[in-house]
Amino acid sequence: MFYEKLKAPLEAMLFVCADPLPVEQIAEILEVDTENVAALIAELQKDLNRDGCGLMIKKIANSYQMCTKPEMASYLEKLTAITDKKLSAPAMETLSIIAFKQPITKQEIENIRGVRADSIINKLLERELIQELGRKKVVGRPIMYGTTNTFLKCFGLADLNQLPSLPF
Amino acid sequence: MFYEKLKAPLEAMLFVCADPLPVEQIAEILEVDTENVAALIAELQKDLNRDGCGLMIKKIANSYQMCTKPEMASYLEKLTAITDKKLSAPAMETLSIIAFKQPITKQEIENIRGVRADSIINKLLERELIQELGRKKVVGRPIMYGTTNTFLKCFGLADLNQLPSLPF
Amino acid sequence: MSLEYKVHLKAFEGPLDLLLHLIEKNKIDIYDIPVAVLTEQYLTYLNQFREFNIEIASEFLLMAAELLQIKSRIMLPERQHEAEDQQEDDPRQELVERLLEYRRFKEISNVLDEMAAVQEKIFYRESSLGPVRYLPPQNLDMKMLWQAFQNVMEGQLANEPIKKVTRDKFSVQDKMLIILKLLKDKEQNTLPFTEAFSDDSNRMEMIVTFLAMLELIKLQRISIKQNYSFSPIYIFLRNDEENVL
Repeated sequence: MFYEKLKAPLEAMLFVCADPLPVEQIAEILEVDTENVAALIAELQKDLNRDGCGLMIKKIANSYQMCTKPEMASYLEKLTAITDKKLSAPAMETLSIIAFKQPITKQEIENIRGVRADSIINKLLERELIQELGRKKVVGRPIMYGTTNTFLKCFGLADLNQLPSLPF
Repeated sequence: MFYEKLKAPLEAMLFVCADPLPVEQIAEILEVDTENVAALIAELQKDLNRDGCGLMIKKIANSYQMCTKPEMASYLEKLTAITDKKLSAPAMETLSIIAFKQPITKQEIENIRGVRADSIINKLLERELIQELGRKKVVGRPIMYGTTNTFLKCFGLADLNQLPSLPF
Repeated sequence: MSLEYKVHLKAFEGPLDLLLHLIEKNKIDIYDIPVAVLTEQYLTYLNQFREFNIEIASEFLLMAAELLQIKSRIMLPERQHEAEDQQEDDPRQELVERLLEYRRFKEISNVLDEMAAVQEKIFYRESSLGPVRYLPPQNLDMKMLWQAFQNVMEGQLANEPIKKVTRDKFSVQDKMLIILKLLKDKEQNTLPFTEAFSDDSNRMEMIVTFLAMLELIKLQRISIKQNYSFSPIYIFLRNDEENVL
């Protein structure tokens, strides 16, 4: 193909452009017809299909977008995942209050610990150790919190009955 | 290589992550040693070197980043609105003094250039080309400046050892 | 005069920049500068600045003064041979060194400029990473949870107003009398703040002592003085009135 040498620029364009790139725009920049763009994309797609390559081209409506192959997902998830090495003492205390006293409201937690609990509750929610359990039927209808299945898994419990019973 | 199949995930990771990706993080996610990462990068680089490909991998400090080949610039300039990011001659002079003499204080820079350096230093700080490196243990405890990783990236340097040597 | 000329004048970053320009223009050997000629040309430039109403930065004037000084030192007759061994330093030495160093960085900045131009041809992507996700924490066990809960419960018990033996051991009233007695026994009726607390006092006793002090201040029986931040604090007895307790 006379336009074979345009494959590299096309790849670079698709790489740089985070949004889908319309065929017309590609054709204009590469100074070819839109049919040629389709052929070029097919060529590029073929290159990317080979085993050692983690990228592919997606067609969306009349546009093309470069993205990663679906098989790469498990690696890419790790790029944004944060695993806490341990929970801070205040977080652990708050979690224990929720575990043993659930369902419990933020106000009730704060009454027990004597300090504000907002940021710790958010942190525990983010880590999926606690969840909202509806609202308490009192004035203000505050949210009640309880533990999650992730919580059980993290502490090696089959269910909440396996929590030690309270001594008082 | 036993880890040949990790080339595709590596490529996908570099694609997705816009910022330079530290070797350690790559090694951790791919579950290989850092030396293996270097070998994998070399393999991937070889793949990308072929003609029909518009991408390449750059080493910045101890990290890798995917980017387009310089030859693609003319096409990509049409794609993106390029804002003029060129440094003025005085800014470039000041930056080169800092690059070669770091850590260096404002006063020392002014002694070399013979003019005040405040506004240029602020500009370079704003563009994250330089950073504060603590204070010099002399009277007045003046702030010392040095270059950043952004500086390395802007000048295509893997590390400071790659700076051209000073003339005479 | 054309506008370009004006711009050209303005283009000099500083006195060293202007001097280098003159040296290059006149093909002067930087290691053997004819200071008289250079000074004259430099001053001519400054005058041109003035003609165009360009504000002359103080650095330019400072350099003019330096040049004139070097010139005068060269023109002075050679000193009498009082210290014959001591080779007189060339008065131009320091200026030459500054010019050379400045020129080095001017040259290197051109190299860096070219390097940056190459990099400007390289394009990057915006990140398409998803938001940060937190995976379930590791290394958790029941014991930690149980321990944390007990800590909470103990803390809560301590907060509750339950009768504790130590509580009644010290009363504010008693402590007030003790402090007053301490002060009266002291010279000038003055006591360093820290000495009001006995060494073996527990937390409760310290709190009671402190409350007693506050009470005495309120009753204007004692005063507190500190000369400056972090200096020792002194308590002293106020004598304006005989005590009534």
